[in-house]
Amino acid sequence: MRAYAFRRILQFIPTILIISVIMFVLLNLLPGNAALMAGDQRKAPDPRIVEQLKKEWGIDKPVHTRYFIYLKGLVQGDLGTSFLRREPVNKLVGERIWPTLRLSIAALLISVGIGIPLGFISALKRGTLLDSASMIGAVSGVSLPQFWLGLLLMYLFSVVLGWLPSSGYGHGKFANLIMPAITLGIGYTALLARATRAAVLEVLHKDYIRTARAKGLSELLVNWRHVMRNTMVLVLTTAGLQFGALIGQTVIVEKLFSWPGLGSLLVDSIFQRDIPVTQGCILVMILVFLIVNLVVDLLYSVVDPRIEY
Amino acid sequence: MTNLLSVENLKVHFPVKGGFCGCKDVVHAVDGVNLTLGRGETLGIVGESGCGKTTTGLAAMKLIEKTDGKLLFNGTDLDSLTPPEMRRTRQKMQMIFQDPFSSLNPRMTVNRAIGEPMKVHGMGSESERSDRTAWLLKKVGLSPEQGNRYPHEFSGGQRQRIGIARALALNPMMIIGDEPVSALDVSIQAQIINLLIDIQEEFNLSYIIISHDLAVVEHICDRIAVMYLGKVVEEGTCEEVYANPKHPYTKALLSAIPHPDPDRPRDRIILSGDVPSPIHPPKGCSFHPRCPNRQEGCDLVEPELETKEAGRKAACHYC
Amino acid sequence: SSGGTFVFCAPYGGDLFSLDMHKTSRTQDYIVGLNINRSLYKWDADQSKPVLDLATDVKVSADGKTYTFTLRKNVKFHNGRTLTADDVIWSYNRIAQPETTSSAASYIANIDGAEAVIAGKAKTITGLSKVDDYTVKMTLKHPVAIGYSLCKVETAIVPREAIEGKEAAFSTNPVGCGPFKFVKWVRGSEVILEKFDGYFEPGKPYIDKLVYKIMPEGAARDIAFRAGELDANIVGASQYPIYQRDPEIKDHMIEVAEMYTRIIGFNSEFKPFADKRVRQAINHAINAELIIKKLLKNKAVPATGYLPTSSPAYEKAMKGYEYNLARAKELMKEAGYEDGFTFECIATANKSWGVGIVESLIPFMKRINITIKPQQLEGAALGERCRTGKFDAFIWSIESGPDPLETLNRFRSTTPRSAGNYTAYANADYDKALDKAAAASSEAERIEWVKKANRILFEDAPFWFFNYNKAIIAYHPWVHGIKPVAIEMMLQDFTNLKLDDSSPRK
Amino acid sequence: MAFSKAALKGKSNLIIGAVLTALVIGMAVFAPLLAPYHPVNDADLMVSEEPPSSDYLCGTDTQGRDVLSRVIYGSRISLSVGLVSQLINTLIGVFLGVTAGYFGTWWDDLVMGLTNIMLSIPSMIFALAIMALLGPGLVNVYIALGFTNWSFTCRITRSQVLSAKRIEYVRAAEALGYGKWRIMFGQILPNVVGPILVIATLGIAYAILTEASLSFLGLGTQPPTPSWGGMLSNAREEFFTAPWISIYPGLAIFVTVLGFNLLGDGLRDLLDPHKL
Amino acid sequence: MQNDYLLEVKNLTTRFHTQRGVAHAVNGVSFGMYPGEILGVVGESGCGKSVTAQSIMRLIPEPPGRIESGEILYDGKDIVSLSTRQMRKIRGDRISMIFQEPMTSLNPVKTVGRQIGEVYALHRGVSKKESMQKAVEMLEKVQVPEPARRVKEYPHQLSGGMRQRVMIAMALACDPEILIADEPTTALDVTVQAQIMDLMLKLQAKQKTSIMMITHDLGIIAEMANRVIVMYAGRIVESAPTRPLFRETGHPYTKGLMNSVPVIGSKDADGNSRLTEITGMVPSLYDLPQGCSFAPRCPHRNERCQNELPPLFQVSPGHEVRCWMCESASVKGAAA
Ligand SMILES: Nc1ncnc2c1ncn2[C@@H]1O[C@H](COP(=O)(O)OP(=O)(O)OP(=O)(O)O)[C@@H](O)[C@H]1O
Ligand SMILES: Nc1ncnc2c1ncn2[C@@H]1O[C@H](COP(=O)(O)OP(=O)(O)OP(=O)(O)O)[C@@H](O)[C@H]1O
Ligand SMILES: [Mg+2]
Ligand SMILES: [Mg+2]
Ligand code: NI
Repeated sequence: MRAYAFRRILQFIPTILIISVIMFVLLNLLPGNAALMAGDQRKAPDPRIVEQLKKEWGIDKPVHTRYFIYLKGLVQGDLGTSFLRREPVNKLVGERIWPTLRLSIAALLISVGIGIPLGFISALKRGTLLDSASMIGAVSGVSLPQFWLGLLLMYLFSVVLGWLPSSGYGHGKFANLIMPAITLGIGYTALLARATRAAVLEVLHKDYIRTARAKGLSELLVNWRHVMRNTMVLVLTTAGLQFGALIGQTVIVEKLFSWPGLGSLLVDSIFQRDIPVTQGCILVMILVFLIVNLVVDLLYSVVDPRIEY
Repeated sequence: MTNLLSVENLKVHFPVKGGFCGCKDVVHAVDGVNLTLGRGETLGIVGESGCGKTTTGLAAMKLIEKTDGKLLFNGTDLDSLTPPEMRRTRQKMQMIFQDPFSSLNPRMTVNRAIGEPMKVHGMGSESERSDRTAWLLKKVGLSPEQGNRYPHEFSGGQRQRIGIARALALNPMMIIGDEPVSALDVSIQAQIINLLIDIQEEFNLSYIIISHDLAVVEHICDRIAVMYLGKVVEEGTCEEVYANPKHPYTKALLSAIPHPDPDRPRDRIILSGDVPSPIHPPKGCSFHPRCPNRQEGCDLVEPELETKEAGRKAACHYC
Repeated sequence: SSGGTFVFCAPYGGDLFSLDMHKTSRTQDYIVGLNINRSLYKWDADQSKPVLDLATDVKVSADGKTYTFTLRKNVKFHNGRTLTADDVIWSYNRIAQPETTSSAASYIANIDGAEAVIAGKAKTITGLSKVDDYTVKMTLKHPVAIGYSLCKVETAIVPREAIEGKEAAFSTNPVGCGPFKFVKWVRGSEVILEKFDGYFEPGKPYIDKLVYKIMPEGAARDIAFRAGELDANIVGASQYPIYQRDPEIKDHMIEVAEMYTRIIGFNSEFKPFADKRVRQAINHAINAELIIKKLLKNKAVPATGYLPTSSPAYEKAMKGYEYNLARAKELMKEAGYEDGFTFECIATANKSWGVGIVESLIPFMKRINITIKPQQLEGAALGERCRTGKFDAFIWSIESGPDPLETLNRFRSTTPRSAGNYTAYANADYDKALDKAAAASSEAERIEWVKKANRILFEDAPFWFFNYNKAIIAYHPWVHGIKPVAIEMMLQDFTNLKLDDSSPRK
Repeated sequence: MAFSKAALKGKSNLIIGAVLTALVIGMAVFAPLLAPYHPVNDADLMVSEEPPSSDYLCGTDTQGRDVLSRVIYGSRISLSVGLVSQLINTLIGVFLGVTAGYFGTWWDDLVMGLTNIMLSIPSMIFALAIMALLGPGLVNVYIALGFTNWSFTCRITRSQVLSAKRIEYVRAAEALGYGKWRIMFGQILPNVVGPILVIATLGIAYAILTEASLSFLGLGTQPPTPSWGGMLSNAREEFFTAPWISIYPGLAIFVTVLGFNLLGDGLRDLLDPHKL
Repeated sequence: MQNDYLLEVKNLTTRFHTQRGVAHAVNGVSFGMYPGEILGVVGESGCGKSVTAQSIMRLIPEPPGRIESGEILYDGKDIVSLSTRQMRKIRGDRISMIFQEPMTSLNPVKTVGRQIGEVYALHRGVSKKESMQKAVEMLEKVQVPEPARRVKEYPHQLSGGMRQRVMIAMALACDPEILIADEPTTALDVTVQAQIMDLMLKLQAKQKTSIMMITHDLGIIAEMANRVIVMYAGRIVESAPTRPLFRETGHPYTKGLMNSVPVIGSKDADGNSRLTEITGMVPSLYDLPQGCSFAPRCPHRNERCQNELPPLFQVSPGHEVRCWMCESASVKGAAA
């Protein structure tokens, strides 16, 4: 298994390389440039400064030259220097990654904590009102535009009830985490609930469940000992694949809740044409995604002995 | 007269994913099989699950890549044909599959399932084809009106009839049946076996019938080849092989069949262990780990399939 | 007793870039930097003009070209060192160095020898000299009111030892001589400042702690303000009427006409726009006041020309183009565009001067047979297209103060597109008026010439003159001392801010 | 096929989903007949931000346009975004998936490599980059959403084809002398459309939501064309003052996405005989 | 005859209420099992063998299935009316079951040791460790080589025959009185089938467990069963001790079945290999014919067969046949 993990990590390299080329080309094709964004556009741009900055950042050079410079840094683990913030991207991204991870993990925990039991219960009580209600509820969860939901939550919990701070990181206070995590996690919760329900229904049809009943196990024990684990194998597939999407969604949620994570940095830097930062954010997000998927795959072999690496 | 099909030293090895470093294991699914099928003859292939019966059949039809060996069909080397030529040759060699449920495309009506192959091969006009479809359906004991239905509306036995009609549609010379009756109920099985026997006479077909059921094979076949772990271990005419099996495996196999007669003395040879993995077949005679009369040298030297008596071949050092 | 914590917002487009005021050129950064740093002058919001800050006195020579500043003696940097004349000279020199790429370079370009440094031809500015530790002499090329330039936070005086050799660190860990010292910057989230005990104005600032929340999302800001998490908030158009109706807030709003002019620029190379009458017709055809009332909820002042009401060169007598459809049609007919034409207007997603405004023009333009097609772009893309002239028309909010001459210089025929003259406006009379203003010997004369230029610009109508922003800050009742800052409302100096005991953070 | 009462009940998803989507599609098709006003030209600043009344059933927006009419016309954009982008995704995904699954070998490796790369870039971010590159606009939204989200379809199609390939009728077709393309697209594809259809319906829902998110970031469709996402995000500042401007498009998105989700789920249940 | 049945099924009717209609899977089936006997149940696919077995275990999936009526008497109690809790006590302990598919009937994510031990721990209340010891012991009993190592393995690491042995070990762990074996060898190869049959016979001889052996293979019946029940379309059509069934076959369906199975060495001397076939198809359980269900395929049918369902006629002690043709013979039997 260790060899497998190592092999998979090695495979990250070509993936990251290809993505970095795609992204580099895409980003460099964007109209406008960071020099123009250095100041407020309400002021007249100073062409001298614009030219000076372009030279300083090397964006006057041809794309392939720039890419190789970038690649050289990348190989050494250096993501370059932010155009506008004039700081190493490593540092900028490094500061932002934890809030994003915190947010995603909180969202994940909420989803797992709510989605999986919900899916379980509705599968076991399938066909009942509870089942229909929870599934319609779950589908509704994915159907809500995120920022809309976020605003509704903010209004409810901050203005009307005054229970939670409306936005911001709040020095890592738990209260600040709640609403963004819910907003981010609700779609994922719904997804997990549905995936779990489907998986449980599938497992319930398996012959070995009948075997377990034939042994005289109570329903509770059947579910606990035999359904659960096998369900997890199936749920993990969905969970792993969709976690990547979750990381992508932080873009919206972080923006809305002024959350100092990678997502908001990414959006800002795209709009500001701060290519090194954009590139850095994307690569880090992808790396997180790849690692998460690797972990999920390794988890498979833990929950499912049939899979051996 | 030449043989209709001859298979020489057929080998099919499947790579199993070994992964990154490229070191791959192979499944020796078929490992050096020689077979001949005369015109109008029926050859049975029997053996336990996983011994390579299906693979032999598919490779003989060129439906999977073979690793080695030579296939002569009706005098032509199938390897020398271009893909379009090969597709044309397929008209003459047809297949009936084990599972009547999955071998028919659930989205095609019976008429289309039978008619489309003719269209693909450019046989006749639209109306000729539909006439022939109707005629074929009658031949296999279905009514032409049923042609507009979808496979799921038929029972297993009826579907197998449709499969047979489809194979007949192209006027083949040879039909390979891969466990054509195994999935059917006993009472239906008899119907299909009878149908196969009937159409063989009518259309002068050659059959290769693959089965794990020795009784079925005995009923339809002229000759029989017993396979074990990718190899033919015994070959001969049905009468002789059943009456007087030579290879210890054949003996065990025959004795293992439960007989529907409560008074028949039971003298089963119970083999120990399971069929070994075709990834790492045992050295020497592949049957030796389970062989009740294993002797010295069995685990070292691999026996050749050699003629033991006239028309009888077996691969065993001690028989 | 404690002075409490004041929580404010930094609302403009995401995280700060840098707290090194010489290197950044974003308002977002200035909002914070303003309270850390001090310059020679400061903007006096009440009088709407620059006044001395780090200097106690200035002597101007008769030709208006030599300024002699007497510095305060009790100014301490946050690192404890006392500010001297050397710091002033070093700071201005730093701004002038090309590597600094400071946007403030243009503010000091008028000092003798500064141009050479900016162009990289010299190392030090010859026009600056130290008389003694607390006296600086400055000679200028042209006699201008230098206060307008040197009151900006971009021209802050910074301690050399905190910067040299650690430029990068300085931008995230600034040292100034302002009322608040830097504590912490949580990237993307907030900046925390704290009262500087050594501040030169005794007893000030009153508050202990100053927090800026980085909150670009207007709706989120509104919620945070109502929830009491923000002590004050810049008010968006959609919130304005609500706040006006809210009995708790309505008396706690401060308004100012900011020195920003919202315009639609007509590309002079787009054929129909080459005709002055077409441009005037468009100005006549639009009921700007209605748009301001409905879309901006009256959170703007209708434009009566380019220079805003708070500008020293503003003419009260000037009236904007009257909403007069008949006149507009007449002009169109005269110009030969009776049947109209189609043009595309590029815009950002901004609520007050973006694509929404362009949308609202559709029915007005229809009436003079013009089809206007809004095209939404992002800021960077729009900036690029403006600079390269690839547009028919654009809508934007452009700085129009505080120095009216500098403001209007942007539209000289000699100013290239890439330097801000996006419509490529060219009028010899206009240039001449500005030349006269620059050469004027007295302030009054200067203003007269600027007014003239402004009138020419108005008459030529290279723009649709839309409005001047009305900036509003709403604050909670416990906050005292928010000022109407016309140059940019958010540039609030909190030296004099007080919180009373009803503040939840006191 | 094992059917049961529970299966019947499970179909309520499908039915509700189908009804909702049918309603939305009907709304899009008959927009000119249904909408009381023109969504763009009937702007009247004099009646801006009117609350719902008998004249304006859902009120008016800031520009003085009828919200109801804009929601009705907006269905055209939102639906077309969903349908067109998902069509592109499905075409790409299905073509690559079917060929990769059927041919295997190096082509499969290549396609899977590409798919994995696409999967590892969160599609929202890819779409964001493409939209920033192309600028806001309807066609660009089609492109950004249509070329970034096919990897899922591709993977599912491939795995479906891989398992379908093992079913004997494919072998049978080969034995009957069918050509490769005929087998791939004539024999296999019709049998795997089920899961693809499910993914496509869910993808439509996803695309509609993503368009709204892009609008939130100022990268959606071009005004003044009404799109739900655009209406919603434009009105977010009026969320408390004139809630009707954002509530109706929000509801419309919700209902449509819900409809497609339910439809997708229902189809999934319908096509899978073992989910009761 | 004195009733000393260990288990008696009386008039069992089980139906499935599905979308397509009501599947009459089991219709009034009655039979009994003596202690220590092997009762064979044969019939074609879908005739209700498994449903009968699952009804006894009360494992019918509900919904859609339901035991509509009948009694299953075990140990003086009616299983049908037991509480689920009481029923659970019986399952796996007193009555065990093994299934056709050894591949899918074992939980893939648990070691076989745990799965065998689980049932023992459950009914005997022993510790995990003891149950593992029991698992090793049981594996040894079913002749799995190296049981101590095997208990730690997962089902996928075992061959089909091995898995079926594990199933048997699991079923026998608590020394049940009754073992229901639902086609235990159908999925296996002939040589492995022979091994398993051999094993079951040996264990049965030792433990005296009653076995209900469900199969569609007459050969297995002939070799293993003491008594046989032949089912057709949800009904028992014939029941008899093994030898009389094969020698004095009563029901036309049983006869047809025996003739249609190819048997080695039964080819005619002149090489005519046609089999005697039963024409037609099994009737749909959703729409059973009014009279005898076999009537449509029966070569001897008459009008009465089509309209009236024949009862089971006793043709000789312990030999009952559901066919009008046996009506006359039954008088004799009834008198005896
Ligand atoms: N595509 C494949 N890839 C890898 N291994 C294969 C493949 N097809 C068959 N095998 C292996 O080759 C061996 C022979 O398989 P084959 O299907 O020919 O057996 P068989 O005799 O037909 O068995 P059965 O009676 O179960 O149908 C088996 O071990 C099987 O696992
Ligand atoms: N869950 C179910 N839902 C609906 N019908 C069912 C269900 N289970 C069984 N049946 C019906 O009951 C009938 C009897 O099934 P059963 O499984 O007892 O047959 P069997 O004799 O065991 O056949 P086989 O030899 O194929 O195992 C079948 O025709 C089937 O249609
Ligand atoms: Mg096979
Ligand atoms: Mg069964
Ligand atoms: Ni079914």
